[in-house]
Amino acid sequence: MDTTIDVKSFAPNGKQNGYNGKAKMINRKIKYESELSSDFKETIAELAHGEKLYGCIQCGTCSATCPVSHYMDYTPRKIIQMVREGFRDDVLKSSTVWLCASCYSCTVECPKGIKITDVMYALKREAISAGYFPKRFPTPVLAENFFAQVLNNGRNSEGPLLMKMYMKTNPFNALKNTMLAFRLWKTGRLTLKTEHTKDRKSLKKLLGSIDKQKEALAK
Amino acid sequence: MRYLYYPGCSLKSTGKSYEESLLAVFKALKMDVVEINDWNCCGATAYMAVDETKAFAIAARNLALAEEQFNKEEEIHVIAPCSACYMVLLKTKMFLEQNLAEKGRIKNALKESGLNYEGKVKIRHPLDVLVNDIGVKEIAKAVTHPLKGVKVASYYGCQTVRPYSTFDDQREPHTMDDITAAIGAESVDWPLKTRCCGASLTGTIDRVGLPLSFMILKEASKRRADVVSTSCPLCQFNLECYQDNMNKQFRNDIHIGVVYFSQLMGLALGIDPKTLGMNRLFVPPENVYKIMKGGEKVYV
Amino acid sequence: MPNPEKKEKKFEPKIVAFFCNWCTYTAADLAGVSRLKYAPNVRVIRIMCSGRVDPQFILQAFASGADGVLIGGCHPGDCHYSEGNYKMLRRFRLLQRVLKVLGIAEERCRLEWISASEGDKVKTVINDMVEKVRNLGPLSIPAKMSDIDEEIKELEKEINREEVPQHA
Amino acid sequence: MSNTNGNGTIKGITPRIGFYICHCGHNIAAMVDVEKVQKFVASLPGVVVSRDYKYMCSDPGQELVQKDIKELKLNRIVVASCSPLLHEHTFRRAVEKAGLNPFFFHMVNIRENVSWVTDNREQATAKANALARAAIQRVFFHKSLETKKVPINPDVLIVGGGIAGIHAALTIANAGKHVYLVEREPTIGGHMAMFDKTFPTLDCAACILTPKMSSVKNHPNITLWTYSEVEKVEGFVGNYKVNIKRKPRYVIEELCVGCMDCIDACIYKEAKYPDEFNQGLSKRKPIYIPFPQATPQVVLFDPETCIDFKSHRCKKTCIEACDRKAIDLKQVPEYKEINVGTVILATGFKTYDAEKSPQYGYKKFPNVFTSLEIERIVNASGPTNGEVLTKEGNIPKSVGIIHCVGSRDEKAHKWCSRVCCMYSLKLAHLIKEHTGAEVYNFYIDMRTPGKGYEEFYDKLMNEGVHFVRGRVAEVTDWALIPEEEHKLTIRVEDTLIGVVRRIPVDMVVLAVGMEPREDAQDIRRMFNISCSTEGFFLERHPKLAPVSTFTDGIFIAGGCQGPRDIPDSVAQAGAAAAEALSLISAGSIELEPNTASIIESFCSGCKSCIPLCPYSAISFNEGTKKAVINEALCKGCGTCVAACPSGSIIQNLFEDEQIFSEIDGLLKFAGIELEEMEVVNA
Repeated sequence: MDTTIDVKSFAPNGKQNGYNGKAKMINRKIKYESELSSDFKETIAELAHGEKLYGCIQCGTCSATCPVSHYMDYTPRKIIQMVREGFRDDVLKSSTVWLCASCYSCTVECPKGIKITDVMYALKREAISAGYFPKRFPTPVLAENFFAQVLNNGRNSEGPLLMKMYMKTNPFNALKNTMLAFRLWKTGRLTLKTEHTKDRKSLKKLLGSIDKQKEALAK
Repeated sequence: MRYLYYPGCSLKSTGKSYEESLLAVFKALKMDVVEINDWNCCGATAYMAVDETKAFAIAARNLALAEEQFNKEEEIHVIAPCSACYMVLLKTKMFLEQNLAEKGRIKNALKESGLNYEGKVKIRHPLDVLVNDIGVKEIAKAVTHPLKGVKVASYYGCQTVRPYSTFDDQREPHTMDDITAAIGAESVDWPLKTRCCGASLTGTIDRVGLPLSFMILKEASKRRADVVSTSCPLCQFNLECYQDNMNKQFRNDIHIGVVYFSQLMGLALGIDPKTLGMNRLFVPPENVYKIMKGGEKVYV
Repeated sequence: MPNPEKKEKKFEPKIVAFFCNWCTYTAADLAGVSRLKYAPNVRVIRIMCSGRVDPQFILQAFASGADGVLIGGCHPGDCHYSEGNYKMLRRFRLLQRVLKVLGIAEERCRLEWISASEGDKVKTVINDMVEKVRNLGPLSIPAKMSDIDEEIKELEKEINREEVPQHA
Repeated sequence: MSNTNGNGTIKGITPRIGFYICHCGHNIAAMVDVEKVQKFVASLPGVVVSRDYKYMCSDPGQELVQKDIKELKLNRIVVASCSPLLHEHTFRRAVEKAGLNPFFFHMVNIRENVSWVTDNREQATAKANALARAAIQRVFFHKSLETKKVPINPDVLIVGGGIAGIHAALTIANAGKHVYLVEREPTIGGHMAMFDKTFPTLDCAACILTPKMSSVKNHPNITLWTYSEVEKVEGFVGNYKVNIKRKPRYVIEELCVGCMDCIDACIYKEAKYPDEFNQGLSKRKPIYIPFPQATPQVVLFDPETCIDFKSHRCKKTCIEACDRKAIDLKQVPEYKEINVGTVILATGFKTYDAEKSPQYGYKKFPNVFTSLEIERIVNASGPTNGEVLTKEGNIPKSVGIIHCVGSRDEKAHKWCSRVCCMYSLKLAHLIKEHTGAEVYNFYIDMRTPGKGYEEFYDKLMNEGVHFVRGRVAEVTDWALIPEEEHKLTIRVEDTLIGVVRRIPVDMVVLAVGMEPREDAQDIRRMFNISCSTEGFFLERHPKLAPVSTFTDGIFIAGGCQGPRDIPDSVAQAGAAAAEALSLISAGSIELEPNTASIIESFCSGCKSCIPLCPYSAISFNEGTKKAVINEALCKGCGTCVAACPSGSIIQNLFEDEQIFSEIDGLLKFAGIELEEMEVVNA
């Protein structure tokens, strides 16, 4: 939907009245109704347990109270409006949901009682199941690995978990943090041993049963 | 009253000194606290991002284990010191109360793994228990080495007071400051008590997470705090262990002790620093030690 | 001449409601003006005050085939006539015991305080009550009464039969 | 228990019923099959004619009924249309005009109770059928009744002396009727007296208000009781008995001329107690006058702070200073009892307590003010003589005005307070005028509906005031950059740009919303009226009876009914005055004849009804050993009727037989259930 036109193509020598062709692009932005998913808002409202998001007055309290909104490609307020209006792909591809640190400031401050953090969780799940999350973006990788580890061991082991995440996303980062890991190990705050519960079968059964019930429900 | 204790994964690794100091303080205050048998991970925030029902199920397993262990009690009080665990367990309990269909599914699944969940569990944060059950007066009575002159910046972080807990004000919490006062120290009035430390972002996307931690420490030292007191293992980890990275990245010289509130309590109760896990700190709270020995504090 | 097709439908309880003129009836009007949709099973009788509700009205409603009776009055302390709603509450408590003895489930007779501004409460109370009464199933006292009537007739016949030889 | 027999004759009366069902345009007809109901009712015993019509309440609709009454000799009329609370009177009058006693009429509510609340046409039609059938069965038992007329006492009580109460009082007094104006505070004037200018014309509030205040004081038809409170109200429309407590000022009002010599003479040379009128921003003495134009011009004592009340050891220099001997430190409360026919409640509103929104730092940071405080600060007779200064005494270089504080927020109040956008614009203008500061307005939505309001907004934009669309998350002293040091930083998303901004300012103004007064619930109970869910007094109809209440003779005006600005309050006050005057002019009011009476022959003399009556209308005749109901006192609640063990009390319009037949009709008719009847009729 966005077509990017290089300014250079308009100017014979790549320059146009002080316009630096390299830095400035003209972006065409338009959205056609047919590109939108009309049922997206219902899907998310159901996943996030609340239709309150329909009542958003776009006041921006969430964005202003968010500690990381200035890094997001869409502020949380915009995300709510985009969800309401069915901008499914743009929302699921955005960095916003992965930057949310779940600090719940927005949820507490929202004057309309929208559980914005839960909306973000719903969007994270939706993005993972739609395969939309950025491949080398650490947050979803961490989430997935964490999930797998708890599924297998019942507990999470911070050392091995972080190692895996760094290896999968940015091996350079792991090297950068070697010093930190060493100090943690020295103060007895890090083991590379895997933690686990004694009765691992019970947890497997529990999660297996959830799967079975979900399948039955789907049928 | 008897309490069950749910440590969570962090208190067994990076947050080891939180567990050590907290248990020592409980013991000093003569509280009856037992760890939940064979508990599992609460699921934290990451699990919620992948599968909600499963996230609630694994968290509910811990609640069921608590009921099994204290099956004779009318009301079971579970202390969850890690903010994330506390919030997740609380959320699970509330969610199951409101969504009966989901509760049914999870109860079925628990039954298949040989457990049952009735809903008798109350999730308590140690701050809640210490201030509301034990009381600041009792704590003050037990103090042998008051931390007179120590300026403490109480840092509650996000999930201790938000969004489900009701034991403290969500915007202007005061329980940790109450404890600070009870142990003879002085609270710093600052606006970042519940500002996010960056949580998992500090480890994953440090470009975003690190500045958040840095701003908190900078404000605390600007307001002349001798030490930052926390109630969350992740906050403590982010604020303390990344100080070198911060100083490198922001060309600064931040050097401020970040300890658990239970460690400060332990010092005031006269517990040996090693028992409190003070030796595990990267940045020992020098000013606190100096003041306790009657010396002059130094600001870097 | 019951229509066999209609019998197969979901059971639709019949609920008679007594709403006081000043609070609950006005609230029901407000629900209407606000276009709140709720279950059509409740039929309202307007009275001036919930204090006017005679326990006989409730019993008569059950006897005439109602599956539930709902009484709506002003909140305590808000009665247009000072305390008609208290008087109703006292009577209601007594009546509930009687209904228990008669084998009529507690959920079938309900007293609710709904003020003039609580249009949405009219909706939630009615929907909730209809759902609960639907789960309880039909009360059908008239049918039971006619069964009893039949039984009594049969008994009378038997008695008469037994008595006949004695007189003969 | 069916009361009909085969041919529809009861106890020898042969009812001839006319039934009319209204389409109400599409309002009813879209959800109820009116033709089906009409045909169904036609088949019921006793029904002579059954018709459906587009608008029954219209003149042709009413004429239809009247024609049928005359031509078909109808003696019972049932109309199925909207709520009886809306049109019962209309139809009763129509029936009466046609020569039939109006109480042979009954109304079925198939709009508010059926078509508007049901989304299934078949079920809605069945419900309408049942309700219609119940009404047909009910009217069999209707009787001819006479209405009772009660005279209206022409005196009026007005509670609250703000702009609404003042305007209503003057309107009624100018019409030649007597008004008692009761005000709780020591002076009339209310919130308006505190304002500096009024929007959008920027008239000086005091200049337009004080002439009205003194007219109230000097009007021969107005009895003004300030520093007084209503304690008890009894009676009903036309004749209310009201008890009023006049709190002691410790100054004899009739003697005091307001020279204020006593204030100068007070042994406190410096004023040291927070001045209520100036929102605590200035100080007053224990003996004071609220503000220079206070009406009446009478000083008063604050016993909480006066030394003599605390220790009885003051030199009482004030008493010596008063040459009119007006000071009486032994004054006690005075109690008045008055009789009035109508009441206007204009008890006003309260501003939202900004401390309940801690994120804005009110009371935490000294330079965060509420809008009411700023009104006083910009006022030339205010605490700073009109100079806008920070607490440090500097002229602010930048000021942030935060809209919607306590409004549009589920944690505070859900409603829009209607006036804040406009007064924020006004304050922005005044602050800019006084200081030349950069002024920022932080708004969620700008609401300027009113004559000249949008033009005012336009003017402000051209004056260079900043408008940032976004709700402020936080006011903080947390400085991130040197420019923010020693300032208050406002953190907000500029939602029109989509960027979070941090704006350092010297002064913050919180545009607090309007909420009900704390004691609104007590007042409501005292006057037997209702409140809406928000806690404001509830009007009888939001559109058609905006100043009436459900209690006849009690009217409401101004901020007590909901957030509103001065012009709207004045308009409402005028409307309330006109409503009261119209009752007074009529001289009397007709009451519903729904009173109770005793059938002596049935009464067993058990006396159980006597304590039940809240109006003491029931007494016991020791001679006959029977209870007696005084119909003049009976208000028609029917509580005694329901409690009478011998069934000897009947309530007109709600007789046992009428209700029993209605119950019966709702469920079955002559022993036949509705579904079966439909099959029979099909």
